[in-house]
Amino acid sequence: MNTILSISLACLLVFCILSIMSHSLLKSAIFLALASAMLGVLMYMMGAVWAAVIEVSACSGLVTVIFISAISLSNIKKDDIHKQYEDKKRMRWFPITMIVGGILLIVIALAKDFTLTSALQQTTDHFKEVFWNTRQVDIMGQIVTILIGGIAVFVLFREEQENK
Amino acid sequence: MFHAVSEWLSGGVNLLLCMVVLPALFGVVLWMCKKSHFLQTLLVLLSSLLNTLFAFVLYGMDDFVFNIPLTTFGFAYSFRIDAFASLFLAFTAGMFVLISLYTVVNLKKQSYNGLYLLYLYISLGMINGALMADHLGILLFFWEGLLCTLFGMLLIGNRDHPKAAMKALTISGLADLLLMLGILLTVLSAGTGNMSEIHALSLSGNHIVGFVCILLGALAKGGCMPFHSWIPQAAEDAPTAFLVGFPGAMEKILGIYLATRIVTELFVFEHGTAMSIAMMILGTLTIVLAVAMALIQKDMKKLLAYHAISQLGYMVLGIGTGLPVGIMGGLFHMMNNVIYKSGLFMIAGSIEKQTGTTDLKQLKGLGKKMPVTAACFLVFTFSIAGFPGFNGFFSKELVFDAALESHVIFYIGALLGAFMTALSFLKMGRSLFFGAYQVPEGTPPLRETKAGMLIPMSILAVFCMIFGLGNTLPLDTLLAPATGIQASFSGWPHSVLLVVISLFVLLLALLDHLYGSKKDGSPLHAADHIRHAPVLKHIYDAVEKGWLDPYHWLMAAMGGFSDVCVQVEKGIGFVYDKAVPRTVKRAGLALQRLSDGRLSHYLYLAVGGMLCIALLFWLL
Amino acid sequence: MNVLKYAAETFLFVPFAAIVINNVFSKKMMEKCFHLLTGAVALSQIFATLFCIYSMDARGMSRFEFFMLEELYENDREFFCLTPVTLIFLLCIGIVAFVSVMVAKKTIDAKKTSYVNLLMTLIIGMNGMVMVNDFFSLYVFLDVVGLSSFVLIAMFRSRKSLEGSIKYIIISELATIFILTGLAFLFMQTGSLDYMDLNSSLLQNSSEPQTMLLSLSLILILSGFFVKAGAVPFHSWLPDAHQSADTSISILLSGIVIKIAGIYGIYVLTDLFSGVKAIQTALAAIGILSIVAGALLALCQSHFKRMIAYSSVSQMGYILLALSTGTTLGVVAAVAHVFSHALFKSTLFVNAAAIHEQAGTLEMDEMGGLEHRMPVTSFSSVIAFLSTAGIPPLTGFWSKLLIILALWTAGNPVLAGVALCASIFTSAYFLRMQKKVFFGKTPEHLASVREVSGSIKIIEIILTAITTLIGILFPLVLIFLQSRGIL
Amino acid sequence: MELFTWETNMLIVGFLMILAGCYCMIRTYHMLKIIIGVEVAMKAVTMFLILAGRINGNMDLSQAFVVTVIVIEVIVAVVFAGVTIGLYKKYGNMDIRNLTQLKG
Repeated sequence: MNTILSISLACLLVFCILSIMSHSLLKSAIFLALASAMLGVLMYMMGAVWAAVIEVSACSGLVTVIFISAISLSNIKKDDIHKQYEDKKRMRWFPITMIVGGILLIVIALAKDFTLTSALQQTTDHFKEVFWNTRQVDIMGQIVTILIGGIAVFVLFREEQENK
Repeated sequence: MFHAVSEWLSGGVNLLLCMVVLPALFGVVLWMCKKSHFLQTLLVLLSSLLNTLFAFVLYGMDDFVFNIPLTTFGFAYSFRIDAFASLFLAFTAGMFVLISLYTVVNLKKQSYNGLYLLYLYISLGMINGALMADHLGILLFFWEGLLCTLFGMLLIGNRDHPKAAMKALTISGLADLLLMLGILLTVLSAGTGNMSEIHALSLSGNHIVGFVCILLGALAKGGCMPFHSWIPQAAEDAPTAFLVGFPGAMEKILGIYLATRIVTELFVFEHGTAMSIAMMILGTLTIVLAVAMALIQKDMKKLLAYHAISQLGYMVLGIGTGLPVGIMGGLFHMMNNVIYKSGLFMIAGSIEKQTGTTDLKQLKGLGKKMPVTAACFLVFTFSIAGFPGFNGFFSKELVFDAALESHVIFYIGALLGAFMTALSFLKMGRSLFFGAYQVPEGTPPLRETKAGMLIPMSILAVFCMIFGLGNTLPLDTLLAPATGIQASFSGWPHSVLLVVISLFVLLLALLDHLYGSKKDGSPLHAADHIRHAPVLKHIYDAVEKGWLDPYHWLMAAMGGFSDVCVQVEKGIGFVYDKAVPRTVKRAGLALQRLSDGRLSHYLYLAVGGMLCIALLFWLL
Repeated sequence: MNVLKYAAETFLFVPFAAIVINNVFSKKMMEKCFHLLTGAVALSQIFATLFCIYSMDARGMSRFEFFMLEELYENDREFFCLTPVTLIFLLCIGIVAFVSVMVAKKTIDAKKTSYVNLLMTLIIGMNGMVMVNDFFSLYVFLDVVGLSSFVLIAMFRSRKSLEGSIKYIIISELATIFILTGLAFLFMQTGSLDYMDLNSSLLQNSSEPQTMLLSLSLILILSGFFVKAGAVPFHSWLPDAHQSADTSISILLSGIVIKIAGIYGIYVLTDLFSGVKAIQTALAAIGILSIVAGALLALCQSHFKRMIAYSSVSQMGYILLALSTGTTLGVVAAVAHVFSHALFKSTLFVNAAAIHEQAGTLEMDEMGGLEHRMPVTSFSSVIAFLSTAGIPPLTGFWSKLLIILALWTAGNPVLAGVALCASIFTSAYFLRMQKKVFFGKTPEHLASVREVSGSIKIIEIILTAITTLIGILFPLVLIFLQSRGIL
Repeated sequence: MELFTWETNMLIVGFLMILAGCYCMIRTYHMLKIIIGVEVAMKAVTMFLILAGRINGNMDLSQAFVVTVIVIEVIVAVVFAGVTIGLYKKYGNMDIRNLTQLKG
């Protein structure tokens, strides 16, 4: 189990970094979706089945669709994007930052003798009761959030009457 | 009916509340009937006399303390009447009758007279409240309230360029902040805010800061030196009626009241301590610097405004000695100054009313057309210059006495002030009322001041003389029981030498003035024949070149001195007008550069802030 | 108990019902009477709050826990809780929402139904945020508030409003990341995010890695809420967003949203971790920084609304300073200042709306001499300014006094002094505003300006009256506080 | 190797992802790229929540949290895309450097 976990963790990190480093927005979005899928695998391995399903379907699916539709709305040539946004120049220090940050974190973990371990007993089979009984407030918040999403689509995406 | 009224009057508490609330109510009524001048005058007389009646009834009562049963966190709504406060109340009420009468007549036909009277009456309520307050917090409340009305009155005449109002608000606001701080410190260290329960705190440690802060706040209200610069500005901008009422009278009363209270009652303030010397230095500086500024003014109102500051110096000097004679002299000088200074401002106001200007260069020889005004002016001038027999003389002698007892340098400073006061008033009086008649072109034929304004002036002039020759009345009958000082200071000064020196100074001033006016070619040519005498002619020629001219020397020295004073004044003005705002502006612009609309900078700021908090957590 | 429960439930159900009504009936009809619907919701909130205050006081309860939909599920946990602090926040929400509606009647011409929907979701979010009993639910409602605000700002799709909105979204997302990471670490150590569990379990676990993660989570949560509250140096989004939105929305944002989203979260945090010294120090430092920097920045602005927005930053500093004491008096002072700030800040924004309606501009350099042309606006702005600067007897004076007292009694006289001195800056920027807008000469293009009429004028008068009246009656509140032993 | 359990590794990777996301938010100019940075950081946050549930043994609750967080994330993406497209219509591109009208 540890092997699969470690591999998918590494994949997650790599996909995230790739999605930030890649100069094409489309590639970025796809790498993000892949990272999301990796996170789903990770969650599944850790026993969070429901969360994994939602993660894969909502984040990996829905968000990617939103991104791609937004990207396709702004169809500018690839070269122009490179010139205009100076991505290469701006991201020059990114790998170094990541490496330095990683080393720093490992050093801190070593210096502080920091270690985390999972609890021995895991309760993973009452998700429905927990979600529907004790998190009702969150569900109410979700409903309102989705409502706002609907209103936002209505307000922000609709063409204005005057323009026609 | 009569019984019921007297019964009601004898309950001091009712009176107390009336004196705070009624003026405000009357003010509103006056504001309402701003259309009818007659009604207004009648109401003003009625209300101010009623106020005086209340004040006098309170003056006749014994001491008492009264708490409104609304107490929160050691903050009692408590008032008290004792001999000292009730004397000040009665004096304020008496002065207010004259001032309000003068104001209502002077402001006739002005568009803002209703609003001005409203402010004036609310101020009266505030002043009464401040004088009656026992808890220092209550005092502060009324004190701040007065600042608000002051701001309103300054704003009223000149809304488009409210420079004086802004200046007054900044400076007085600063001073009131000091006062607030001082009161907080005092209340905390004394454990109570009631003045009747604070007795003679020793001047050490925490107390010193509290004392200095309260003292500065109190003196700033009177217009003491570092906090004075709004008064001359107000002389340019504000209605003259405001000058009569506030820099002339009410603020002096209030400032000196609080200063005396803390010096004599709340703290142990002894002669010869560092605090006393500091206060005396402050007083002397105020005297000399302000009067030197006054000497070079060419506008009557501005000149008087500087004198109003300078005269406060005498009171501060007198009270600062910490000696009975000094305190008595300071208080007596306050009363006298209020009388003659508001009188002088009244004269300035009526001249402005008649001729439309107070510029001394444009006004000459008004004496024949306005004889009564001129006579009043003469009396006030003699008083302020300290001519023997008038009230200013006696109070100044007391202050001189006290100053000399402390150190000769203060005495010399005070004498210098007296000299320059006499000089400037000789200059103003002679050019204003004597000589050839001259007014600005287009002025209607000059008439005597209106009766409504003349009456208050004349009454004040009469009081100048009564308080002068009959000085047993103010000193022994009024002030001695109020302050509890046993020794009698009435009658002629006991030290003949001091009187002679004072007279000598006056004489010197007169001579200097005569000499100067002749030199500048003013109307008097009495000494011309000496100028052309056969032998003296050559000497005079030499002198006229300035070789042996003490006047030249003096004037050059004076000029240099005045220049220094101007520089000091400019420096103070610079700090208030330029330095502070510029620093603030620069800091603001620097911060503005940080939020330049770039999102990445916003994010940098936020992440940086998070790291700073992390650092803070790590450090603790 | 039942009546109280129903009253408490209206806080969430009434806005829901309003959304349903708004979308069920025909759009034309709703556009005509949108202000009636929203005004009714706001008023019902105000009255329900007053009723809850009254009945809780009559029964001597200091907290009332309730649980919606209890018929559906069996549960031993109460999800919502009303306390005096909560109720004051709810009252502020009601008042500010009412003001916003009155202004919106004049200023909003299009998209009225969307405005109503979003306002209702915003109210649900804020009400939920102050009532919930669980840190994660607080985060959920925080995001409801945030999302409603984003859409409200961007609603009219002008360049400026979209710009303000996108800046707000991105910085808010940063805050969300901070807060959620912090919550995850908190959850890692406690196994629950319920306030009660947090309170009881955190004091026991104190081994080395746990405390490191704990302080990390505190830093992150605190920073996140600082962003939401717009404290310096996290403030940069605030003036942009508040300036660019429609004035009726700026009233909501500046009057209440930053307080609910930021200050209330910080209040919960300080309440749960009252023993942590570092939080208090951080609050005091950020508070002083906000007061001074906000005032300095306000002094340099030329746009009326932007200046008021920076003034909000400065006033948030005062509230943070009050919370930094960690005493009951400090909390009372903070809540009092929240209330008075809601009053005077809405007054100032209403003035902005009036000026924008009548003069057509909000650039202060183009204005002048409006005092005679708009007397009511001028007068109410003077009252609001005096209240902000802390002049007695207005509301602002008392709340500032309480803050200074709280600082003093908590042993921080230096901070009290600084807070006092910073009032000078407050006066300075408001005097500058008064001088530029209301005094001086009237430029020619403003010669025909008249006083605003209708709802804006009415609400100006009402707000001014409330500010004065509560200021005069405030000693009663002090007496009440003393009788409870707080003072 | 006892020190670096997979939980610790996950924590480190999560921090690195947040670092990468913040870097992307700050250093890129394209608005969609910025929201990709946000999403990356949010991935790390969801991972942290699950990890927290794993560590304290209360996986049900953490799953419930994660589901809510994901829903909110989606809605944020929708609103962001709406605003971005609005800006694209006004300016013709998605450059964040255009947005300096509000400043000072």
